Amino acid sequence: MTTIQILVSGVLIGGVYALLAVGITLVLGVMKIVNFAQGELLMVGMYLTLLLHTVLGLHPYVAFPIVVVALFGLGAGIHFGLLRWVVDRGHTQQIVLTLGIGIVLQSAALMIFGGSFQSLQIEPFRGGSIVIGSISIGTTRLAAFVVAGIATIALLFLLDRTLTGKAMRATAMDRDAATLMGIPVQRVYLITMGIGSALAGAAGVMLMPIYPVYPTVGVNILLIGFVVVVLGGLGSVAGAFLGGIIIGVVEALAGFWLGAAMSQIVVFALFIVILLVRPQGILKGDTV
Amino acid sequence: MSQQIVNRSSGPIDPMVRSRPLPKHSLLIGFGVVAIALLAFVSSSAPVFYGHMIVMTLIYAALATSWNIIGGFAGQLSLGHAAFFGLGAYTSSILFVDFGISPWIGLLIALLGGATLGLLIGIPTFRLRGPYFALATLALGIILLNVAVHFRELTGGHVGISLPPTEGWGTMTFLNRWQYVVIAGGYLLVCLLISGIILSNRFGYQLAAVREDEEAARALGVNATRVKLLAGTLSGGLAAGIGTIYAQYILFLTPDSVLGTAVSIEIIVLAIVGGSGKLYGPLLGAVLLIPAGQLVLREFGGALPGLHTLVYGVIVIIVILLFPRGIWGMLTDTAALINRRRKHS
Amino acid sequence: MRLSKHIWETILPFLEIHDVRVNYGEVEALRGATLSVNEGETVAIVGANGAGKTTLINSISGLNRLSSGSIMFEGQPLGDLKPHRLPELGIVQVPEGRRLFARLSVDDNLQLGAYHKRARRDSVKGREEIYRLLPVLQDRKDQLAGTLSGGQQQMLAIGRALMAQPRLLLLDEPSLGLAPIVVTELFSIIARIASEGTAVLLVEQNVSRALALSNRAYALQQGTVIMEGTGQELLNDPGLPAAMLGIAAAAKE
Amino acid sequence: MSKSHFKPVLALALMGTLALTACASTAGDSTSEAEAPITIGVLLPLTGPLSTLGKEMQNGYEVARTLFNEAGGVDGRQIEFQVSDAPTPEDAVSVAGTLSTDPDVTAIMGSYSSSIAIPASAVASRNQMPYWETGSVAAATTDRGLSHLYRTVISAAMPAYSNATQEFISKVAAPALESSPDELRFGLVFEDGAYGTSASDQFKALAGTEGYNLVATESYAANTNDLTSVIERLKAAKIDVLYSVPNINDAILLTQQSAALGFKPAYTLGNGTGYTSVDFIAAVGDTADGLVVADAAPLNISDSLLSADLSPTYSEFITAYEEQIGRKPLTHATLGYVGATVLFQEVLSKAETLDADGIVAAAEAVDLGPGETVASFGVKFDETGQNERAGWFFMQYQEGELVTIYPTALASGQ
Repeated sequence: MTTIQILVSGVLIGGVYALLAVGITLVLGVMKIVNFAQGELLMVGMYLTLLLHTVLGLHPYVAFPIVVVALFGLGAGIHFGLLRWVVDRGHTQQIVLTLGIGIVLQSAALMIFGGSFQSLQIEPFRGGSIVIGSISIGTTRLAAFVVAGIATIALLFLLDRTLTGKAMRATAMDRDAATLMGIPVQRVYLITMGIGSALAGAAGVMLMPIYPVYPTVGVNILLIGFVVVVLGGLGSVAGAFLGGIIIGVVEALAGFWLGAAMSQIVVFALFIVILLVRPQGILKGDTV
Repeated sequence: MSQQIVNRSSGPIDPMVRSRPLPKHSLLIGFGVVAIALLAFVSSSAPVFYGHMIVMTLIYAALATSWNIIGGFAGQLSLGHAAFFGLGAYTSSILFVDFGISPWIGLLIALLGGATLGLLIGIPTFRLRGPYFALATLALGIILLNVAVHFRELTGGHVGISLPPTEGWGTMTFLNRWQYVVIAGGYLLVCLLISGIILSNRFGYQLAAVREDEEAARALGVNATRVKLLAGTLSGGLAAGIGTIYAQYILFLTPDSVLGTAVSIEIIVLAIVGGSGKLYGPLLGAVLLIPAGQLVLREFGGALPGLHTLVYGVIVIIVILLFPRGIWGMLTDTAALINRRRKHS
Repeated sequence: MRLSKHIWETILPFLEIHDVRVNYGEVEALRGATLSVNEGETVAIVGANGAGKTTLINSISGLNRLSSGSIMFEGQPLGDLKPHRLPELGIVQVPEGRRLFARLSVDDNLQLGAYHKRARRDSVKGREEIYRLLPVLQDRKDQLAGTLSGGQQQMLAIGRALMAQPRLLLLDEPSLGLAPIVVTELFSIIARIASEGTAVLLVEQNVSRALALSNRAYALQQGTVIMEGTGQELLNDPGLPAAMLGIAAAAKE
Repeated sequence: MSKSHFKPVLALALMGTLALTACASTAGDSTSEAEAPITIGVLLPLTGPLSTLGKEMQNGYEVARTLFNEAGGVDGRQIEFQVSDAPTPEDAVSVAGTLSTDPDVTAIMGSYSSSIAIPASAVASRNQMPYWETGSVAAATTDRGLSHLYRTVISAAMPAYSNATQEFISKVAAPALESSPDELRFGLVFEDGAYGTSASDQFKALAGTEGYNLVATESYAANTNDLTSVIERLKAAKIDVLYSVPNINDAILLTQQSAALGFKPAYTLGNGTGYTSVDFIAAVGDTADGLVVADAAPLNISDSLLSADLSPTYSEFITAYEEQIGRKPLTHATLGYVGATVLFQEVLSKAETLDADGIVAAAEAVDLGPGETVASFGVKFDETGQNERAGWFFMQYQEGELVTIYPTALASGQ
């Protein structure tokens, strides 16, 4: 029974990882940029949720659309002002630029909100859990998982069924050919970065009732996000979702069997093994 | 043989290979020694803050210069360079504290350890390209950090290792700072010399060829894997050595302070801002950013927390956008432009 | 100086390329090429490997930046436009090596061909027409483009470009790597497109076929135009094989 | 082109020269008039992950300074702070170096975290600058026998620390569970940082000597975002008493997830830091009720339990703190206040000279009995500079507020 509980918890936390990883993989797949600022975008999403609650009294799930739209704008703005100039450059410059953006967002958060841990109490959900037999499912975590699933399906639908989505995939596959067909590549990038950022915002909203926010909260989650992205196959949206759940479960099981201290080592060692043995990931990067 | 072919090829490496005469290594040594002497004098009489600033600048300059061999010359974005730095710091400190082995011997063992780690990490990871390599090295750095945290009997875990403040040249521990300036400055000079020698040799051209286009380099007969492994070994060894000097200076080690991802990122930022791939780029980056960071932290740290990292981040963004070849690259470009103008007029 | 559009069209050629230079680093790929294409005309560009043909065609579609010179389309300098705006004007390129969106279906590839606003309106009807013109695609409409045979891929690449309703179609080495029987079919399709009034600028290694198809032709060598005339004139010119065999000369550079 | 090899060297030399001129302009004006203020260097982590409690401690310092200055200062001389941020060990070395060689600085106070205190105090001692530690509890801080280091707060290595825990368990916890310590199943959970490991080591040692049945020992990284596996392991071990040593965010996570997963040991004994922070209380609210927390200063005690001579009194301190900060002090603010007040009243005011030797002599002479500080413990330094009278206290969350329950003499509740 305990193992099932561990599995359930792993799957649920995996949903949050998935939500972050889907955004990373989308940007990576379409723009070929490893976005090291994705964790900070999640952090911004968390603070924004907190702010909307403390200032306007909005329930985080009510604030969801506001945060998502705001983060879309932030991501698009980051592309328009900064990333646009480096899409043609090597990945070193891109990575360092996104690192710089991350440092700026982190410092700004520290200056505005201070370094303390702030959490959000929402009465209907706090400590609330659904108990089935001896299995307990945290409602906030369940909500996060459901949102992650819906967001992934919505994104897959967008990529597969709409002209904008097809243009994103076409740009991912062959940027020059896309240009020759009249696809405005920079606008596609802008939208991609906006969606990637909005997904980080969504993850932030869903995480806020689970976990306290502080300026460097994104760093650790981002690293796990990278593991998930590589596991799922760079650029594969469905792979990122699946990878998120796998990593969530692996982390939980390793934590239970070997102790929490070892679970990080296990996760990152697994990461190296995947990189070396199957760098294309479990699903080849063909969704984007 | 391959060097000639590379020389004749028309890729972007061409101007760089052609325009560089053999570095005057003796000049570098001469001026380096004078500069170190001057800095040592300054640090012995200046307030501690400035002495500390000089030592930290030299340490980070050496670290970024060592990263440059693999990250700049060979173009392999290593995001886990703190692994070598930390390995060196822990190796000599554990040998010193637990076995009483002098840090000087510890330094040599650290060099060997770092070089070995560079080789061992390189063998599997150099097969990976672009962002994959960057992510793999990032993960390796995190694994080493977690190992240091986990194996507490050896490393003290997060509690860290506190080194005995026994003064003297034999223990590489001093009350004053000028000795550290001499040691770290001398080490930096060695790093620069090795880098300079690499750049002016066939090895340097081969690294440049691998950086610009690995497939093409292989086609031209460059053994890319071997070249990268050698660069990784040298880079790792040099980074580990500076770890020992750092440990003997700060006298206190924690996993986060020497193995943290933040350390790796700082190294890259210094090199990229200064100009990665250029001999003096990382040094320039350290000279500009480390004192700037320390000054902002001192002036505003208590009142405006976050300002010093904000300044850092903004500088990184501006340099990447405006001077993609780093500040050193921008300066040499400008100098070349002025020269050309002067010739024309 | 302001003349009506009609007058521009009557005095100025449809596409005019004037003294264009393009550099890759320190290498000059085009060194002052001048040529033109009239409305509805089929023009071939022939030359050795490395003569600058692909560079020229990529310069028209905006993928290469000019070091100097100008490219005008109906009196409008193309250098001012973002490359993705060209299909709107009616200039569409079929790039060398097809460059299909391999992991999208045939139908999706066609749909993306009609991305710009004007074409998007007629997208559904356009696809029906393409399927009629290239029936081989009809049966494979839901297949991934990457799984098609070389010839089918080339047909799809042309079909995708036609979806944008081009007035000037740029074709870069369309017959490369195709079986002779497919090449024949391909050239008949190109001829059909040209006959319907679309201007075609064709870069080809298959010199005889290309020249036979064209109204006019240019021979490029080391980035400059060395010969110009009707397709037949060039075919009969004894200097042509030398131009085509200019490989040694080009490589010496 | 070969000339370019000079440039960095010249740049370095230039930097050195700049530094030289800069120092020439800063050194020089050290006046020592009777009315001139006394400068104390404050070295705390005010940014980064340690900043929450670093700031809490700074609050305590500021209140102590305000009250002391209002009361007339040191013979009319006011106390001034030179606040320096030291978020990392590296910065601690830099800041400690600067402060300890600044001729205007009389002594350094700090530093809450052991990872800051250890390197900073080493540098200060090398420069013969008195270092007044008010927050770090790690044994290593005073173990090194540094010449100029004094620690007002308890060391985890002191017998008093373990004895208090042992006594609390046998006299309060076990009776409450209607059992005896050797029949109970103990579990230990801690964050693997410097704080968590050193505190848990002490508990393990105690468990060894007392023969506690320690059935589960779990550690985790403080920045974790899921503790399910840890909680499930503890659950599986069927423990009665949980000894828990978390940081702040993981204290929140542990409490919330334990509730969600239905893990509720009969008795939870938390160790300081995480459980006594404002953030923790704000996050978990009344979920924490019943939780017992051990820390280095008691909270919410009454004036009558302390020495009648104590000035300012406990309630005066609370009032001043509420006025200045806007809420009640927590343990780290209290510890900061106590440390600073002892330095001001007992050392600076009584020292014959305000140089290092005078301060060391005055510090060696401090002799405050129980009840003579607002944290109730006395102050007397042993040869390593450790306050051998520092105490260890147990409090319980009752209706969202921490109430001291042990030592029973101080108990204001239960």
